[in-house]
Amino acid sequence: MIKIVFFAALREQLNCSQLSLPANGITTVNQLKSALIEHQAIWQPYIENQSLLSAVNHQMVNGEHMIKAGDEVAFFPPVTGG
Amino acid sequence: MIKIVFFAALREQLNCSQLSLPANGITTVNQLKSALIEHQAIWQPYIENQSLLSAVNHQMVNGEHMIKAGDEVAFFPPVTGG
Amino acid sequence: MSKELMANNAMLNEISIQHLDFSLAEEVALLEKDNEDDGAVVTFTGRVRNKNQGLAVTALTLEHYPGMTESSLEQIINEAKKRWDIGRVKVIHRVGRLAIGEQIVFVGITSRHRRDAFAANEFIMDFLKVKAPFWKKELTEEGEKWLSAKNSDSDKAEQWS
Amino acid sequence: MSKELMANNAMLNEISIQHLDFSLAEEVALLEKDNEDDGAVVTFTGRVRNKNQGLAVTALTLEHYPGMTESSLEQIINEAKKRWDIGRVKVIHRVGRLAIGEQIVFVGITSRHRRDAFAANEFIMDFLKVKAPFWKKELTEEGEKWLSAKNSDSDKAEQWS
Repeated sequence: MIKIVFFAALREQLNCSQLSLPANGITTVNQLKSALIEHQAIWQPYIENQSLLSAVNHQMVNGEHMIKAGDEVAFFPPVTGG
Repeated sequence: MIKIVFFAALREQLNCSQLSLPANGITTVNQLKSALIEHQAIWQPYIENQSLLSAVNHQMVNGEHMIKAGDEVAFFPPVTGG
Repeated sequence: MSKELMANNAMLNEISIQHLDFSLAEEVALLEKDNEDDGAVVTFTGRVRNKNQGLAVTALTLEHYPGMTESSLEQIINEAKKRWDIGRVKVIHRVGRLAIGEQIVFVGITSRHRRDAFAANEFIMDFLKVKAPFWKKELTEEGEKWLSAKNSDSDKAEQWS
Repeated sequence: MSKELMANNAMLNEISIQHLDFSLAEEVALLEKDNEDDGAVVTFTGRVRNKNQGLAVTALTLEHYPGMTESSLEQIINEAKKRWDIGRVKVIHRVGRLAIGEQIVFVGITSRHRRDAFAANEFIMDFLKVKAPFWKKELTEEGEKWLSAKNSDSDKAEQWS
């Protein structure tokens, strides 16, 4: 399984903070995004938002980054701390 | 008269913190330096020290700066505060 | 305690993500304690402003990504230590609900020469702004609004590369 | 009180040359008091180090040129205000005898955007170092010695021009 977490505005838009999906056939962050849209069609505009950031195991990564079972993948808007 | 003040290492070298000289014929800082050496010949090496700084009425100036009776002229080594 | 353990402890103490407020005086006192080598201390403190993009703000909620927040700040601090000769570092970021004027963030750095502490402090703030997973939601006169990221912040971080 | 008088008072309060120690917390509290516009505060504190040019230092005496000190700091602060969008400023410099670890100098600046406070603070310190008439005499293991000025300090100030 892959653990997926959402934060901030995205968490509210999806009305979901965390879920798990089977790792079967998912090898990149972009493939995981497609799997999320398959899982919930109404998430599409939010998941495809160009400004969305992603992190795998607490490291920011891009869409081609490889993922595997057991990883924690996070999606969130640009950060605004400080 | 011109009021002259010395600070820090220079004050110790000259063993003098303040004196006054008549303004007669002194129109620049460099002329004042010559007058000081005339006043005390043993001051020459200290007054002619190239790194010496000068200020007229609290403003840093160079040797060509004009001075007049009533001015306060200061001589001191490079500053080391902060 | 082994040297390695002490270094680990020091590292853990460099970052604090907390709900509670902090005391500038106490943080600086800790940075200076038994530290006679470093003559310079530079601090940055950020507070909740009463306005943003023209709207009156009455409060702020700060959300973060526990775990990633700490590791991203640790990476930023380590990069600063590589680039400049700095002594001690402390980064505090508050989360949860904050009122106008409350302290949000603190960066404190000691160094032998002031230039290093100034540069490292600004570097850490610039990268915290674009890399550390915090998000602000403002309570304004028009209701709750997630703050949008500013391009100027990305530009500042890019200037260091 | 007239606006002009208030502005004059504010200016006078920006600079303090004093024998007594100061409290970082109190100074920052004053900079932030009734100041909800400025979200950023940057402070620099300089302390007496235990070493200089390899010699152990046990104490320091700071001499200054009363009157010129204040006017040179005022000019430096005014130049910083022209160059950056800053809010409040405080510069404290101590004189007289100081022990190891004691605070010598404080510069505190508030601003809306952090970049201005960082730059103005470093600018003021760089020019204070080369323009303000202070002189340090160190008590070292080899006796009393006037500190010599460092070329690196002139270089730093020149970088701003």
